[in-house]
Amino acid sequence: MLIPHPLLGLRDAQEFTYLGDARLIDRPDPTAPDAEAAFCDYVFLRDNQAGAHRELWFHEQGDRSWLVVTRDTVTHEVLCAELARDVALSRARCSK
Amino acid sequence: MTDLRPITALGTVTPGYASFGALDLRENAGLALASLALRRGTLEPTPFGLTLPEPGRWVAWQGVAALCTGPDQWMIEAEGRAELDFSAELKQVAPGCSVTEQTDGWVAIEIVSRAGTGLEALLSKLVNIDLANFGPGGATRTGLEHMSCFVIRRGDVHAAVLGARSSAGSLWHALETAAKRLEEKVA
Amino acid sequence: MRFSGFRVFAEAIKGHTGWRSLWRNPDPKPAYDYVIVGGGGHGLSTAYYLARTFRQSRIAVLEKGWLGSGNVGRNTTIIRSNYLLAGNEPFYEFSMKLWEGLEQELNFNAMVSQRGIINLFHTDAQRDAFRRRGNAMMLAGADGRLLSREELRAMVPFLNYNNARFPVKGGLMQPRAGTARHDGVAWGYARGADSHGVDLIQNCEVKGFRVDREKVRGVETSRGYIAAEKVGVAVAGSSGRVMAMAGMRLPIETHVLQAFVTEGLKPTIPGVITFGAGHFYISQSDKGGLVFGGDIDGYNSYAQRGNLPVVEGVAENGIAMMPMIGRARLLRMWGGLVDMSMDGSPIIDRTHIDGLYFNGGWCYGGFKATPASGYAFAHLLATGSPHETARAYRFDRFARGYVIDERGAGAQPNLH
Amino acid sequence: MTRLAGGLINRSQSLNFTFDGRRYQGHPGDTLASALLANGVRLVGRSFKYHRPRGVLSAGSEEPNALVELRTGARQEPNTRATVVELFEGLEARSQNRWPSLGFDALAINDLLSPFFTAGFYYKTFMWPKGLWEKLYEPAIRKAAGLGRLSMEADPDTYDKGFLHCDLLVIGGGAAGLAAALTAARSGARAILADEDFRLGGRLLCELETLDGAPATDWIAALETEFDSLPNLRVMRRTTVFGIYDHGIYGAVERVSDHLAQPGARVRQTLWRITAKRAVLAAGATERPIAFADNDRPGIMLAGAMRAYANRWAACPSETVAVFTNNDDGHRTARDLASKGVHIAAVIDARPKATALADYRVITGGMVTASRGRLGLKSIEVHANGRSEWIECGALGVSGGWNPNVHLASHNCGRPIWNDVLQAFLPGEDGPSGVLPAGAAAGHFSTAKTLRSGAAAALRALNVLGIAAALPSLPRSEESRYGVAPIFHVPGRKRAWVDFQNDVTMKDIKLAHAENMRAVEHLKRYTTLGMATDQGKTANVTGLAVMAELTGKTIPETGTTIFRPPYTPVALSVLGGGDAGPHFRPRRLTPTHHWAKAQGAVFVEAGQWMRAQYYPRPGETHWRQSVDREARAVRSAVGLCDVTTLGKVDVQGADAGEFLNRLYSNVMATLKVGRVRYGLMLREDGFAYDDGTCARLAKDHYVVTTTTANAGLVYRNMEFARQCLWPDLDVQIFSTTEAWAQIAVAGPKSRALLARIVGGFDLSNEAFPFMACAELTVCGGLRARLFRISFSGELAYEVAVPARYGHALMERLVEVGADLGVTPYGVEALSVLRIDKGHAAGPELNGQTTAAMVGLGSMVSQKKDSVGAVMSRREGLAGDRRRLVGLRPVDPAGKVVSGSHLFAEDAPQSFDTDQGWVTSACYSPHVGSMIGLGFLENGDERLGEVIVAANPLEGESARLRVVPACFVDPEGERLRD
Repeated sequence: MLIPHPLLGLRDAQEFTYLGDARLIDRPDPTAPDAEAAFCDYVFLRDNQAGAHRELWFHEQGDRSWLVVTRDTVTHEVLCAELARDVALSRARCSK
Repeated sequence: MTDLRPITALGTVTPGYASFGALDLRENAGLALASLALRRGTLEPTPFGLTLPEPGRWVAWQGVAALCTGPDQWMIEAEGRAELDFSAELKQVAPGCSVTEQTDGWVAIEIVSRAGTGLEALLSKLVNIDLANFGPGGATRTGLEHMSCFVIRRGDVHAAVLGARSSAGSLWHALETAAKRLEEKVA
Repeated sequence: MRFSGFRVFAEAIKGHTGWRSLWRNPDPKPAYDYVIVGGGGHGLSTAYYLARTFRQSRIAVLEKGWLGSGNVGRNTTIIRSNYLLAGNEPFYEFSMKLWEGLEQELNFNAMVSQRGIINLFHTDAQRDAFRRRGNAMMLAGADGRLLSREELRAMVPFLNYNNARFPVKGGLMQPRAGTARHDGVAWGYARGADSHGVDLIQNCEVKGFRVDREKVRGVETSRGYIAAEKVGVAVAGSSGRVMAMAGMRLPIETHVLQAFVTEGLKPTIPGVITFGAGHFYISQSDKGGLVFGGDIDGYNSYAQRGNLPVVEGVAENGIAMMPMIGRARLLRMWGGLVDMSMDGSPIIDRTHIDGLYFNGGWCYGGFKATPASGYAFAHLLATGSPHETARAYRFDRFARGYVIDERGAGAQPNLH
Repeated sequence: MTRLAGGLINRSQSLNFTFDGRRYQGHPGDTLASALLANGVRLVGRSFKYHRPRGVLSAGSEEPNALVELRTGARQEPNTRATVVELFEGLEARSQNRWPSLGFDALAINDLLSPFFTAGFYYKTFMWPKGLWEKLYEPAIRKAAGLGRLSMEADPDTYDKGFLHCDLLVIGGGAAGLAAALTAARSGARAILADEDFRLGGRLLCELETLDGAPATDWIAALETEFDSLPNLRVMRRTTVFGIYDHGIYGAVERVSDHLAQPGARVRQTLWRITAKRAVLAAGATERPIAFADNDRPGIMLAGAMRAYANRWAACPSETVAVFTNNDDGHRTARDLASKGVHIAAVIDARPKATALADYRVITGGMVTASRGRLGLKSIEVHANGRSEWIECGALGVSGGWNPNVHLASHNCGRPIWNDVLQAFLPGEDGPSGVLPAGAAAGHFSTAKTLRSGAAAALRALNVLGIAAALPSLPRSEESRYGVAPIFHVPGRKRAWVDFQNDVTMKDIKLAHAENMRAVEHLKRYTTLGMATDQGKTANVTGLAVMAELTGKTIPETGTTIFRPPYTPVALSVLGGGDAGPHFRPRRLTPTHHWAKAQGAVFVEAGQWMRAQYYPRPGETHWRQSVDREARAVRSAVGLCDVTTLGKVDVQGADAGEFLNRLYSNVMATLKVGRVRYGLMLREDGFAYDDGTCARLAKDHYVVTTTTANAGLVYRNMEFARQCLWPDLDVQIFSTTEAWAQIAVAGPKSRALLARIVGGFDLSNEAFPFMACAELTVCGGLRARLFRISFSGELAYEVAVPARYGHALMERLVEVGADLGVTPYGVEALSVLRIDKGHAAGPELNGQTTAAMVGLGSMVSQKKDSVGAVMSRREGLAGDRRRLVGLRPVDPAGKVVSGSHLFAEDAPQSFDTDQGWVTSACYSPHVGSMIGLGFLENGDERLGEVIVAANPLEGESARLRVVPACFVDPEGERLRD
């Protein structure tokens, strides 16, 4: 597979390490009253879509960027790739 | 100065050198390295007069050079300054940036084709890079025989591979084997 | 029709005119007591034990494609019970015992062959971990042997003992482990279930569940609505897709696992061997092909195929372990969809919907579990309570913190 | 001899070769198959199941019959298709799957017993008595099965791997492929032409038809000259594209030196990973046989292959041949062979009407219904117009029509589409994207159409890529029609072969139908149709057609099985791509590796690292002597150990402290500059996974360490936290593991030793207490970092210098510390020292344990959030009552064995009563006995209790006393001294 790195262009997927569903960016609020349930959902449950799937890839043998790649899990077609940092920042969350 | 004597990444006093047909492999033990990262709110510096390159690129200017290693990150090279505290120098000229000493983290192997050919044939056996888009000034990090390396196209007939210092011997072996096989093919 | 050498002989004499269908092709009835979704190994064995052992009737198996088209049709055929944890080992040993009597019970030769499995170790730490595992196996009534390098060398002299990057120091062996003819297992269970009155319905895809007041009523299928008192889902690889129709998210990701076979060769490898310094396992089929595999490709996928880097990696690992296979040729590579669960262990449990039961999350190792999985699932469906060896395979183990994580890799499916 | 005139062989040179020990001669340009046929050898192999005598069927990579063991010794290559082996001087080949000889094979008895050995018979028998399967039946089956033999020796040849990128990849160098390559090459696009043959031209080489009135080889030669002048085209002969993978990645094998007697210094084969934006699939077509009674005799071959042998290789299996066809193409074989002086006994055309292309006898509406000749064809029975006759012939060319090679176009689980006119499958739409079929692979069978379709496909592909290209002028060529009748088999009661190699006959397919094995996958798996080394290239379509006929369904309704890579079998060696021996993985060496080697150290693998395990001294005959001495030296004097392998990460930025606070379970933000703190990391699921130290060098600068094993993982997780979880924090991280040589200086005399190299730096307890750190210089001005941390429990430091000085620093420390008894120690002693102290390491932090289990529960701060904190409070983790304890044998001479399971004394031993296990064990010279660490149920409340450590795997059991998990200086006074 080839991953269209937003900064480096098409790169072989072999350079990357796969983590999983991009929802892992959305770490729950640990202070919320239902934090434990929210974390259980976050850590263990997956939509596991057949179709367009937003997922995290780490360019481990490249520039060490985490990417959010949207890929069809049925055809393996890659629809888009973004820097995960940009995606995370766009959530406009303040962690402090 | 210390009275301790350093050894090269390949474990000897003199840097490694080998020649196969038109290709020379040379360990560049004098290369000083430091990484530079922008901190939040800092402006991109121009250390030693270098305009820091875009992703995938390498620039050189008067004995120093820089390659982009990631978003807001660069590796700065300084030829022949491994024995100096180069990261301290870099800190001076890159105020407000995070600088990390890297000189001893790497082995740098310079590959030069004396006849002007064979360099791309060699690289095509080692790294999955589209060489048509990797002319002089190209630089990238990729896998090479299970090692993570920077590959820099310093010129038409000159490339460098930077690999982890600890696996310098394995990297040398990989380059040497590939170069040797090219030589045999020509012969 | 009972199979035997005599029957084969008699049919040969009269020109093979007497053989009958191994199973019927029934049309679906409007209603069943039990509907098993999935005509793979686990679904078929579930139906078989429900009918045969638990004496239930009015059972249907609904299969989207052809019988045995699940992972039972594309695996590397290994059977073993060499697990570490209390949640797993007794279950797999139960499965091994069922394998040992399977062919006589089914009157079908599935070529269960107990030629042993050897897991190689390359460091002292690995040896210690294997000793812990081997002892767990012994405690569960399974068998095991810790082999020294010398014992190993006498047994499998063709490994790389001379210039390996990671020298082989020994192995953990389970002599009773081995292989079985995967398709034969599916066909044996199918024939057995059919003969006990189970309707095996092929080309029948489940499109939805009908649920009323938190109780399942039946399934919508490509061949119409079928009412059911209880529905058991055993569709590894498609678990996420199917259970989503019941509104469930699962602790499972679907991944692709590749497997490989070489051209046929005269006897080369005695049993199953696994590499300890990389991902590689190998055995030889009765037909002569070397059957082997390695790591999953590592990304979510519903495409039944993998990519080249894994192929190269597997071959590289194989040659590192046993350099003499280098000139054997790869004949075919294929990919199967596996349910990679969050702790690497399966789930056999009821769901929040009354009457809807789930069996899945088998990762890359469901084949060896085929008998026990079916037995335990049938137990759960018929009695409402989990089988004693499958008590730990609950959905709520994740929320409550009782994961069964053999590898200690945590909640990242592609590391299990 | 059956060598004809003409052909593309070099008669001026002869090549000697042997088959089954007999000597023959051929010429350059021959394949092994053509040379054997030219030498009159028709019998070349035995079938898989019935051991039927077999000859060459095809002239290409689809060959099911002519499989040989090629070469000898470690280079022996089983199952090699004689039809694709280029002849070389001294070639040695042997037939296989026969005993004692090819002519007389004892297992041919199977053929007589074939009534019993029908499809799937083994599922129905061999079940009694139960124990005999492994002992008797299976070994017998395994011995009879299989085909060729591996040498059982390591492959002595070398292999290469490489990467290519291009705009257009042309797969196949026949008419269509050449036209496509020409179109691309002239456009300036980066193109690759890959062809499996050693000579470009494909089917053009096998036909007499002309191009622009001249032999096709003239046109090809001109093209090759032009290709050579165009640097943007890479022509790869002897290169098989074997698989298509996602996003335009093609796997290809180049056979670099297989055509040479010895590869010499060259690699044997190269695996190319080609990334192509588009591909033209010009893979040609494969002829299929027609099934009739005893249609598998040596001498019966595909009509197109017979023509290829005559035209290209000037070889013919017999002086008298017949042809059996259901289409027009079969007549070309008769015409061409007749033109070369071969006697054509008859052309039997199954169609009611047919026109002869030359002067030969045509029997229309005819069928071949039987054949004779045990080891080689003698005669055929022909039935036509209600009459039967026997016709004598030494060879029969059979043409059942042509199947486009849709294989590669059907990778990625694509499904080919049935075409009723051609009676064949064509490439479907759902295969790999970016692949454009052309030529015969796309169902164009005349040379003219093939050329045009190749050029047009290339043009289409280049247009999509925005590359301007023009259609080249193509030579005038034949445009004959191809008509085929849907005849796949001849009705009859005797066995008619569908899959030659696996001995699948019409009867087997009928039996599968009778037993309800009708789905195409069931048919394949039950009968083994298409599962042989040729993957059914000549068999599958016929098999499907027969099943369709039996079920009354159409062929498209019946469907195909899935096409999987590789297109043709590929050696594992080339897939493995080279050196899987000592260079299987990189070897990481520590900065003091060469020094340690000079000292005679024994090394051990730690992941990819090589670490000194221990340093034997003269007179020490057992490793324990060395390790005990080294451990004692640390407890009594001072030891040196290279600990560079621990991961080191530079963490900088305004929010570095806050960042680390969130990663470590304990508080790091409050750490003072110049101090170090031990830290524990949890995974987000609440289990412990790594530990290390955090040193604060400046307000905005930390250096943290990880375990050796997890260095990569921790770094990845830190980047995840930095980029994905908390991108608003100002943090920059870099791995510096390799940059610094770090040496542990441990033992009561460590301060005295270090004082000798640190110049004026104040090492006193007051100035530089336990858990202090500093940047300083050593040995007269060398930049260094000093950490006062201890893994051994003794007064200890770790000193770090730029890696290239590690070697010299070690030398210096040994030199200046001789009077202090300075002793280098390896990882064995390191392990003994840490077990002495009860420090958790890999065996304890194995990913299955909680902070509380390893006695670090109090390190999980309740005041702040950190990764894993929330989930560590789940019932199953919080309630886990297993605790790390120390274990001592009740009998001081007794053993403690890692991996033993722990039980209460006198308790029965089962999973239900299992209370834990021994994680680590060693002999402690300090304690004077073996000691161990282990997890024990309620272990912290059971100190003093005697328990049983059971090791049934090795038949051992030991009584152990539970003690605190610290055997040395429990108060930690030595550390702080």
